Amino acid sequence: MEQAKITAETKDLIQVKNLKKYFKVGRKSILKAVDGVSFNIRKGETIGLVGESGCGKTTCGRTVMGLYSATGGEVVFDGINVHKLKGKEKKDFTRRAQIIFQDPYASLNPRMTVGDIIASGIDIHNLYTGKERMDRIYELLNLVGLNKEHASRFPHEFSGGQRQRIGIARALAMEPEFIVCDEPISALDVSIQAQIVNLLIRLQYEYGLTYLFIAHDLSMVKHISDRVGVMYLGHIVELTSSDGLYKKPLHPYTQALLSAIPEPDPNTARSTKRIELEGEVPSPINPKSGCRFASRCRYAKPECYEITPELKEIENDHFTACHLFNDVK
Amino acid sequence: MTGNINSSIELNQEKFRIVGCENLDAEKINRKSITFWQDVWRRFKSNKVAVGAALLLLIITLLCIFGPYISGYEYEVIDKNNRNVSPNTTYWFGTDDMGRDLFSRVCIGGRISIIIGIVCTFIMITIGILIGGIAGYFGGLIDDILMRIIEIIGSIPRLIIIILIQILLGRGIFQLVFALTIVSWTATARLVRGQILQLKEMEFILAEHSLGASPSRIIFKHLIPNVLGVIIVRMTFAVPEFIFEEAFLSFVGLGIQPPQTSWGALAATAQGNLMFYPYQLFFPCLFISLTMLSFNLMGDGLNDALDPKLRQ
Amino acid sequence: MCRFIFKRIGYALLTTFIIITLTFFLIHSIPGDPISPQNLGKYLPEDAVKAFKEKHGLDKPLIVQYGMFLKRLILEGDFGDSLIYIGRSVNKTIKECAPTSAIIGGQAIIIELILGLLMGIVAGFNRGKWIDQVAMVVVILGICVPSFVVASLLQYIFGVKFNILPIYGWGGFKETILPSIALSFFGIAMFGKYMRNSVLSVVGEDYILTAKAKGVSKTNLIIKHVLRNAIIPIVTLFGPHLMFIFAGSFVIERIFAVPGLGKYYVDSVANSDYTMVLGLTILYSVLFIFSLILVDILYGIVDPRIRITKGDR
Amino acid sequence: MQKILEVKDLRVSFHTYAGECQAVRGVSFHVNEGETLAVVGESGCGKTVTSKAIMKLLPEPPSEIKEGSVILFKDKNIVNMKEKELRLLRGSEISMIFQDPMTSLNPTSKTGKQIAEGLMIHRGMNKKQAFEEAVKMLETVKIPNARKRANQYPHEFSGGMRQRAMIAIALACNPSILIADEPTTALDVTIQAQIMDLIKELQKKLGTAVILVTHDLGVVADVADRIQVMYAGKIVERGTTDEIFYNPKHPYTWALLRSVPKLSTKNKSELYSLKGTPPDLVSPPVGCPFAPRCEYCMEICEEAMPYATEITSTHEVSCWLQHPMAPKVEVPNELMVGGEINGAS
Repeated sequence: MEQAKITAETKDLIQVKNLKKYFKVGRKSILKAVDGVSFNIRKGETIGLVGESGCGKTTCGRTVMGLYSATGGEVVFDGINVHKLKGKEKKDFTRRAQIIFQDPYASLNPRMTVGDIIASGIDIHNLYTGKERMDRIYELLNLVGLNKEHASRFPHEFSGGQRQRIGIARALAMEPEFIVCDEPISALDVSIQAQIVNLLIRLQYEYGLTYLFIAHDLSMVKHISDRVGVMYLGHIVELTSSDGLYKKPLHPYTQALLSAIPEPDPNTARSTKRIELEGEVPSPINPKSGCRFASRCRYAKPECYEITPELKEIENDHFTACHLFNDVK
Repeated sequence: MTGNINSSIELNQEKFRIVGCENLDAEKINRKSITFWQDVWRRFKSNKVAVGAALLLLIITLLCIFGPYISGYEYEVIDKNNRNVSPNTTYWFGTDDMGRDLFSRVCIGGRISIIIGIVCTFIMITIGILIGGIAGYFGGLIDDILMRIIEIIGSIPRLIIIILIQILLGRGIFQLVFALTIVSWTATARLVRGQILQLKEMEFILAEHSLGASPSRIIFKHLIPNVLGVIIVRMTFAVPEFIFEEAFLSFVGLGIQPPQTSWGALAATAQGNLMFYPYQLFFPCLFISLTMLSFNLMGDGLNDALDPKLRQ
Repeated sequence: MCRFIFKRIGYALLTTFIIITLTFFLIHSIPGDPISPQNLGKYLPEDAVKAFKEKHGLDKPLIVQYGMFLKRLILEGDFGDSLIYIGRSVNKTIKECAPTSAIIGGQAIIIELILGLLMGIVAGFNRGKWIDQVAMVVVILGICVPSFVVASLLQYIFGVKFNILPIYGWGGFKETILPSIALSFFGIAMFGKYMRNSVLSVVGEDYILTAKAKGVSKTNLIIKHVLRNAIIPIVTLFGPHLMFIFAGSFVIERIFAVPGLGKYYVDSVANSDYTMVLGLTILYSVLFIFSLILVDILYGIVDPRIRITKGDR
Repeated sequence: MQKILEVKDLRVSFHTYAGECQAVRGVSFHVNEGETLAVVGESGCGKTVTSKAIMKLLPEPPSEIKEGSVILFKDKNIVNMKEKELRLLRGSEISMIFQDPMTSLNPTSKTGKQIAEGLMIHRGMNKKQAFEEAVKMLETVKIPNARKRANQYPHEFSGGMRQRAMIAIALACNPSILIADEPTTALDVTIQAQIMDLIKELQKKLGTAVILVTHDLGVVADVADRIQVMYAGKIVERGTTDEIFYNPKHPYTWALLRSVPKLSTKNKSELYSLKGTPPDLVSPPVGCPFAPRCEYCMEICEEAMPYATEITSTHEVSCWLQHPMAPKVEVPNELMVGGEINGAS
């Protein structure tokens, strides 16, 4: 199976423009989980979003889906502003965009049978009833590698990987065009992770799905994504094709992140020298102005602490937000 | 590791043919499929103490319902010739200082005690679920206001409110129920609110939102079934608490008023005769204690059976 | 931390004020005249009643009475006079009876803490062994058997059967023994139960494993690591438990004929002595509210995590 | 090299309500002075149980170290040691760091005090000396403002910092063995790199032997001298790091290596994935536990447990494919990618 090549000319399915999502913490503090993020998702592509815990990638995914209301900016899905939808339009939108969650234990209602869980979307939108509904459930189970008998069972009887596949089947029931995969593999064992990733790739080929794939594991994200965005404290610091990112990371944070990934190959591991990052990710509550990464950056200049760098195209389809590249172009 | 292999197995070339794992159904689940409640029931059944407590409770309830008909004595009939009779074959629990049959009185008193316990629990749970549910589900300002009210009620000693209400509305069974329930719902409301807040953030609720589910579907299909277990446990513990409080109030003379009686009221009357007729105190006390005991043990059993940590 | 305490005290004062107001109007909205020919009035000549009413401002409008009451309460700390016992002020009653109740309550709390916590600790560390099972039986009995049953039982055993301890009245230390034990019975069970659970959950924590991996001796492990952490949730129980002590004293003092506040309170409710009820209600509420603050402060002391989040940040 | 720890036929069971769960089923291995031994496997394979059993830190009941198990440390059997002897050992000779730094420090005790505690027990220091030493340890693990930090509670530390403090506690008395049980699983990649580098550096400096328990082969490649792969309570393969990565023999090792995408693998190509789940150890299979998921499964695999075959003096594998009667199976292609694999020996 080969997929149609996705290039910069491919039509955008989603445009995220200067998206912001703040949370109030206590009386005065504001947690800026997502703080002015812009990117586009082309039809049929997988865009990966990586970053360490607390960088806002999950919030970003949920806000794109419309699960959280945006503090600022907009998400345009095929010409529709997701955050302006009301009532029936909003309900209709859920048929086009779906989400898969991280925790295979918390994402399924323990009191419902697997069949009913998968049929949730079907029931809410009254897509099928009676025998047709059951057939659809069986079909979906089959699609994710489970069988008929599983429909009458309860989530606690399944392993983590199986539960994650049930979650995928629930999303697929709506026949969506776009799926946000919110760390779908983080909670799973290595060998099971591969199962899920393979399934997602297969489904993309078969149904022409578009993914927003969120994870902290850069090697998996690189594997499944066409393009990857690197997030740091609510900002996207670099956005480019996954090969480009791997071969020529521009932002100092991306460089450090890539070099921190343990390579399962002793010779490579021994020969490469790591770029070590000092300290830890600062708190996203009331962040300072300027580049968020400045405090840990080896190349930080005075201006980095003052002015927030813009995400701009340095090379063809390779964006980064860093003052080091101010002179380029 | 370099141990001998089982010598009974004969090694031949045939055994070394690769068959692979294709024929194996990797997704097969061998255990029998059971629903959550079947599982709870199975675990509850295996808890002998809890089942025993439930049986005991059944016996006490039946006794309270049918007891007076068996003994053949009316509970309020005064018999001057048979005052303070010790327990014997005619008067199973003896008689009181007015010659009334204690067995019948304990049964009738038990009816009142248990009815108060159950009625109060239902009222309390209903109010608690409603208010806790509203606070938890809607959050924001409504939640803030409701929680402040709960906080204020919680900072006044409960018994004092009950007593004040009794002073204000007079004494009687309805006033008592009202007084008992008006202060008790706060704990349930807190519990339900906490549960709802926790559930609301769970990913399966988010998933429902992303599927476009209506609030009523989320409430009735997801939230309520998931808090039900906690509520049932809360109910089993609430009944004895109310029975205890009623007994307590009746004991100090602020609860059930004569000619009606309850276990607490019976104990209060008998308290004065403790030196001479301890049996008059013994029976109502025994019944209160046994009822509380069985409700508590049953609640413990249910709690264990419903504990999600023991599942999987 | 200081700001937090001040805030709490502010809230507490507000709550107290609400309670005073609420109780005052509730009690004064009770239908009927506090002194009428139906009750106290029948023993008194008409002008005496009138004089009494004038003296206590009972002939004035309610809101004026409220103002007067509040003024006296705040400026002089005076709760007013009893309506039933002429010449007996509420303050005097409190002064005479409070120490009695405090002795019994205090002794009960000491017994509860010592026996309850000890039982919980021993049971927690010997989970599943016979000593744990015995403790669990004690716990379930303590929770299920009402205090008046325990009190009667104690009276029967120590007073009637063996006749070693006085079962009525008030005087020396001897008279306080049975009431204190009866009052503490529930608390022993409750503290025992929660301490056991708390110990069990702390023992399962990772940092206990860390301490073990350091080679900490068993006694040090128990004292420095387990108990220090296990006591934290117990502190929160303390406030609400005080309510049980108050309520328990109502019954216990009655059964043992101890002249304490609880007995007076119940009596004044039964006799419709409204000023007395009002005064004692306020006293109990204030005691309770401020003990809750004390618990909060105590909690901040035992748990360093609270100290920081509430204060510095 | 001197053997410092030797484990022989270790069996550990847990008594659960479903029955006896045999978490570790006859594991034997040794640790040399100053080396890093990695124990790799997926969740539930018994790797953590093994590591805790070495220090006898498993709660008994429900766990039970079975009769016949031997853990020799400096010629003494830890299994038979009394509580008192164990205490002298723990923290001074063998110490341990745990997976979750958020829960493994005592929340009500100052960090400095927690480090000092071990020093006071094993080094006979007084409070003041121990505290000074603790400050030095915090400096050693590269925590800035060590003196101020020593007076803070764990909740004032970030995750990475707490794990550093844990390392300080573990290494305070200069033990000869450090057991690191998934020390970086709960941390972010960049922090993980910091912590692993720190462990490596301190190990070199202090000459401590490290038993690194992890599920992540990537972490292991960099630091381990030897690796043993565990599955369903048994060691299925062991060897030097190069042997495991470049000449793996067990199908499970292959599977582990194949299912991780390398940064160099082609995008969106199908990853190798294992079917099914590990066996239930309440009733473990008679034969090879991996047989049901193994694509090279033979009849014999389901009937009898394979024995360990020595490939080199350091490389051992328990698989029926090594039997002379078994068909020759080639190492899967994608494992050859580096081109550095020198074929089967």
